[in-house]
Amino acid sequence: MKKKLSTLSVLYRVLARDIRVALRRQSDVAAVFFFFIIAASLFPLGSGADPKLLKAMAPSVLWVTALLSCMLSLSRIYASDHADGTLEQIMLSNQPTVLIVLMKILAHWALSGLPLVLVAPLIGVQFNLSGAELQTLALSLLMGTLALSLIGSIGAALTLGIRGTGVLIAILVLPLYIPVLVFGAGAVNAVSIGMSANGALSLLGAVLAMALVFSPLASAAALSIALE
Amino acid sequence: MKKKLSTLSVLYRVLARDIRVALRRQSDVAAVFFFFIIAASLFPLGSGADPKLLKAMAPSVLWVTALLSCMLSLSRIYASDHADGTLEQIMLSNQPTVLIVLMKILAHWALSGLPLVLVAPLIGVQFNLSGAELQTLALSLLMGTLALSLIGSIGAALTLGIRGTGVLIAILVLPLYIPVLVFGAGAVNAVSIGMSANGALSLLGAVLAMALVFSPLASAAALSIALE
Amino acid sequence: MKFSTSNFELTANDLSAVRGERLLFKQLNFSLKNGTILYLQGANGTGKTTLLRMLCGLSKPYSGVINWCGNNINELAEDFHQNILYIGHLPSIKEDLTALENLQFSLALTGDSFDFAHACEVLKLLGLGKALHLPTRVLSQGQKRRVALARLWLQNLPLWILDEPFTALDVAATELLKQKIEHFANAGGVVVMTTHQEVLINAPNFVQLRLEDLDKPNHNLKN
Amino acid sequence: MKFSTSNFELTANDLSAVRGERLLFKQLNFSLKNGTILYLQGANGTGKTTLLRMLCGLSKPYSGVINWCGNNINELAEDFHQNILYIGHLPSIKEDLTALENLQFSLALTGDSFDFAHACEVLKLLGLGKALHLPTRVLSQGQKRRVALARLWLQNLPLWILDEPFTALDVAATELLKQKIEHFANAGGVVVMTTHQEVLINAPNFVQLRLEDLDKPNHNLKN
Amino acid sequence: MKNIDTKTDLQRLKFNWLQFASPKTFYPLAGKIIPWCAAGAAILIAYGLYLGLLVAPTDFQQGEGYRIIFVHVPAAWFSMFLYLLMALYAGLGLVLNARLSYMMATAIAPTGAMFTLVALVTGSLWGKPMWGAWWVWDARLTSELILLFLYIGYFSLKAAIDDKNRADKASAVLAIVGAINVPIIYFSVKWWNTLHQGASVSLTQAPAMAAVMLKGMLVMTIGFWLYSIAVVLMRVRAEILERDSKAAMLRLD
Ligand code: HEM
Ligand SMILES: Nc1ncnc2c1ncn2[C@@H]1O[C@H](COP(=O)(O)OP(=O)(O)OP(=O)(O)O)[C@@H](O)[C@H]1O
Ligand SMILES: Nc1ncnc2c1ncn2[C@@H]1O[C@H](COP(=O)(O)OP(=O)(O)OP(=O)(O)O)[C@@H](O)[C@H]1O
Ligand SMILES: [Mg+2]
Ligand SMILES: [Mg+2]
Repeated sequence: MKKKLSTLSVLYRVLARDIRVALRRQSDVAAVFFFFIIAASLFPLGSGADPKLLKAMAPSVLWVTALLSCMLSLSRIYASDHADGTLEQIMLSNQPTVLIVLMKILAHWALSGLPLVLVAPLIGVQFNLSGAELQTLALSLLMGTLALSLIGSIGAALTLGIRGTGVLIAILVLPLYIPVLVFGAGAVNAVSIGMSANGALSLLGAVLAMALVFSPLASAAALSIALE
Repeated sequence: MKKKLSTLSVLYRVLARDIRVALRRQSDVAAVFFFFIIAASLFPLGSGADPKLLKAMAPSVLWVTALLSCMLSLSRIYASDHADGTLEQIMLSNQPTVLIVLMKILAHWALSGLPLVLVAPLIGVQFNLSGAELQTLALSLLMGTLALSLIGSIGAALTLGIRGTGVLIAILVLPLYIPVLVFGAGAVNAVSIGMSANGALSLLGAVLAMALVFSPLASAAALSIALE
Repeated sequence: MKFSTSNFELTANDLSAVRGERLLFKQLNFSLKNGTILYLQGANGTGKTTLLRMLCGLSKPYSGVINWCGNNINELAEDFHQNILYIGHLPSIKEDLTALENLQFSLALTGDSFDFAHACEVLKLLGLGKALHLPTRVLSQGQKRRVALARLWLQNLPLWILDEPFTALDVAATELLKQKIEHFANAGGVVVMTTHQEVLINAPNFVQLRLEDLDKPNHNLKN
Repeated sequence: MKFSTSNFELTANDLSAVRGERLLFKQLNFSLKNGTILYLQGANGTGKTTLLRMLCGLSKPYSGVINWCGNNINELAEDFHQNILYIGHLPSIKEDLTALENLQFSLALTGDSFDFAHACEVLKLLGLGKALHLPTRVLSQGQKRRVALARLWLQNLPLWILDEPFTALDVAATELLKQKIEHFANAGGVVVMTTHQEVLINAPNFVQLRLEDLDKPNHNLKN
Repeated sequence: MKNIDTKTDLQRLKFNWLQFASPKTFYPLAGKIIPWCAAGAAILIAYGLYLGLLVAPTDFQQGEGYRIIFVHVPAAWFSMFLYLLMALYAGLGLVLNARLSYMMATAIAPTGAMFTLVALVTGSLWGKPMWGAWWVWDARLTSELILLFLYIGYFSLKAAIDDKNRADKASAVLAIVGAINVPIIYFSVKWWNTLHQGASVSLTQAPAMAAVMLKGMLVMTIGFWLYSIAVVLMRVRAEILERDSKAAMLRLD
């Protein structure tokens, strides 16, 4: 009888597999990234090139675009596993589903949220944001995108196997994203008008903490409902 | 030997089926619609509540959001037909693929673009747009969304059967959408600063005409490549 | 049963297929006339599905040509398509539509008009009487296949290309399908099919073609 | 072959299943001990797949309970899951990964460590020697099934739940799988399986259970 | 022996309680309650409107326009209250696996959405004279809008899943997750400086408004409450009928 793997190493393998599958399609990971860049660049195109207007729009445009790009890639978390039957195997694992779900969310964040955090300041420069604003932008996105992946996972799990999922996820998830957006963009806005971003950032932290606790539970429940 | 159906009645059936499948899931059609409303409402949240800034942002925000909502529903055109094998049957039809493709695009537009045209003025009011601006907005969206469905169909066909399609479509299609966006939002911006929208609108018309001619051809070619 | 072309011929000349860096088959030649059943055999992965899709024109051969009544099928395009009934290993039905709606659409694609009463009859014959108005999503595997196969009863096309048509069918449905195929061939239709199940088909013109694994002629799993 | 629990029992008490407004089966009772093969039979749509998924705990019965060694499987949850090897009719493999990567992940899910050399051996035995490093997307239907089935050789779990395992397999692979199942049952494992193919399985404890169509007791397609 | 007795007693108790929650007993009970609630609602709402529109004095600052408060405020309260109630029933449904609970949640949603819409519309009608704009993007207004979206999400998800059982459960999870928005709406005026005014009725402080206004609002609130009960119970009854006529086709002994 062979030795059984420990919980940690099982979880590590789940994480590693999800990342590997995503990287096998590099275009997929690159896509979230480029979507963010392209979509953010659409706004200046639509509004003419008044630099003041751009600077004023920047926090909301960058944050909303980041939010939309995270949202667009949500279906990656579970949909393909559901379509090919792997999800059933995952639910039949000997490890608690909640933990496995958490790993899948982290994998999603590492490959969709994290890259945005890195590239956002670059785009911010194009919108004439100052150094302090850029820092706050990056920090708020770092916390915010993780919260987005966590919250989004619930929507992704609830809509599994339903047609026209893309848009339905959006409806379910966008209202829940709003606090993240308000505090995230609020932090940047605060810096723009010379105030401290601490208030907004700590509220963002609170949202993140709540999401970390509740989202895996809710997602696991949603998954077992979806497979019924 | 029974009588064969005429080309027109075959095409009519393709159109009717696509619309029926979509309406069978009313929620699906409603979803594009609500996505537009919700996403447009995100921007004011991210930017605080300065009415002047909002009015200035409005054309680009409304147009970009309309564009994103059309794009999100693009996968509906072919993806599910591909997944369940119906697309192969469609390619084996005794009617020219180009015409069938055109019908599928029209069905998509009727259920995703058209509703936006109807609701956009309502949202425009929330952004304090004037009557003339609202009219131009509706007119530019009427032409523009059809062009978006046509152009988007090429991207949808090219990315068939590829994982993480949502985001990949976005990348392929967004650059092609830029002329539509520039002329569409440009028309509204022109009215805002008291100029005539005719120039921008006729350019938009030209884009639409080109898309009508080339997109079905390109989509049909892309489909036969995707199935190979 | 009558067909639009009363005499026809499907010929393959020197066909070969390559996937990745693997040669699946080469120099395949055959000619199928009215009333022939071509039964493709071969172990998993020898290229049966690949060949069937080529015969429909869905994928292009690496070399060689396929002719329909003497004309290259790629040039005929729609003119060739209106003769084939292809059922692949996917059920080819929309899960959101009912069985009847699915059939109506399939028929429209080849320009056939839809006779509602007849379609109900066929579905009942296939044991789907209770499921006529359910979205096909909720049907079992075998029931989905039956919906797809109902086209064989409803459409009037001279060439059937069937990729493992017996998959997921229970004994009764297998028997029904087998008889249908025999009957079709006797009436002059051409069938190209594969199956791993042992189904004994009685037809005057029953041709077997075995695809071999070119990589390992003496593979340890002899088939 | 040895198992973590040397003595175990899977019992179903008064199970019933409802889908939509249809009662699929009711008052199903059985108890499976070491070495038993339960062969589920029934026409298409009688509820075989539904029952198998219930036995895994993936869906809940409409009424009745399922016990594993006397405890309700819903309460056992992960403690029950670590005993089952379920292979549904979907291949359950990620098309972007190779066969080996897929197996490694499947094994990790039940906490089994992965022996690379052994896995290669098994895949070769299953005729996939050339395909070890191809993404499974390009494999044929039958080859995909073989990758999924390789778990039977690699994992060491006492309860197998197999939904039409012979689908898409060629004759050689069918034979191989049949022997594997017999061998497993002889070593004390429990198997619950369905298949429409006629496969003769020799095992001391071979139990057949036939699900009937409750709606139409004298349906015209007698099975 | 004694132990076993207690256990069966407990079981019987639990059984009775659950039986009360079973659609069969619920249906006639609801039938009896509905007329009373409906009549009460009609009387109280009429009385409340009379107090609000005719009896209450004209406000020296806001003129006659303020009278919209008698509809606006109770509607806003109910939009939030009903959401919480819906989430509660949804949660109960998940825990007890009770059909009736899901039915209640489903039946509450349209009424809740309606009150949300009423609060939004009356609010923006009022906003035009007060703030000079139909709509401003302030925290309370926006979060009330989000509440509407949450209701819409709940409907959409329910409509998108055709298996009733799964639809019930999935939308229940969504309802519970969305409940997080309610405190945000309620406290938004405190957390952010907004145009919208803060709470003027609270349990801990003396009410800041005229007694007659307070009375009018309370009467309207109770009227809305009775209205909600009547409408929700009617919907549940319709739902029970529909589901049971289908269930009757099951021949499960
Ligand atoms: C569309 C616009 C509006 C929305 C969505 C809205 C929303 C709400 C909500 C949710 C509440 C209940 C919260 C609570 O009890 O703490 C409320 C209460 C109230 N609203 Fe509005 N409101 C809007 C416009 C207005 C306007 C224009 C005014 C007047 C200037 C106003 C005055 C009040 C008052 C006085 C209360 C009662 C606060 C209390 O006593 O607790 N609202 N509104
Ligand atoms: N990129 C590739 N590199 C190497 N081999 C490939 C590649 N793509 C496909 N193949 C091989 O091509 C073959 C395709 O076979 P096909 O699906 O036609 O088989 P089949 O005879 O229908 O088998 P089955 O009985 O399992 O359905 C498989 O053996 C597959 O491994
Ligand atoms: N919503 C519904 N309304 C009515 N019947 C339904 C509904 N959902 C599922 N069914 C029926 O439930 C049954 C499910 O059967 P299941 O998939 O378990 O069959 P099976 O025995 O595995 O069949 P097969 O041999 O074809 O795989 C089917 O008969 C299907 O028609
Ligand atoms: Mg094949
Ligand atoms: Mg089955």
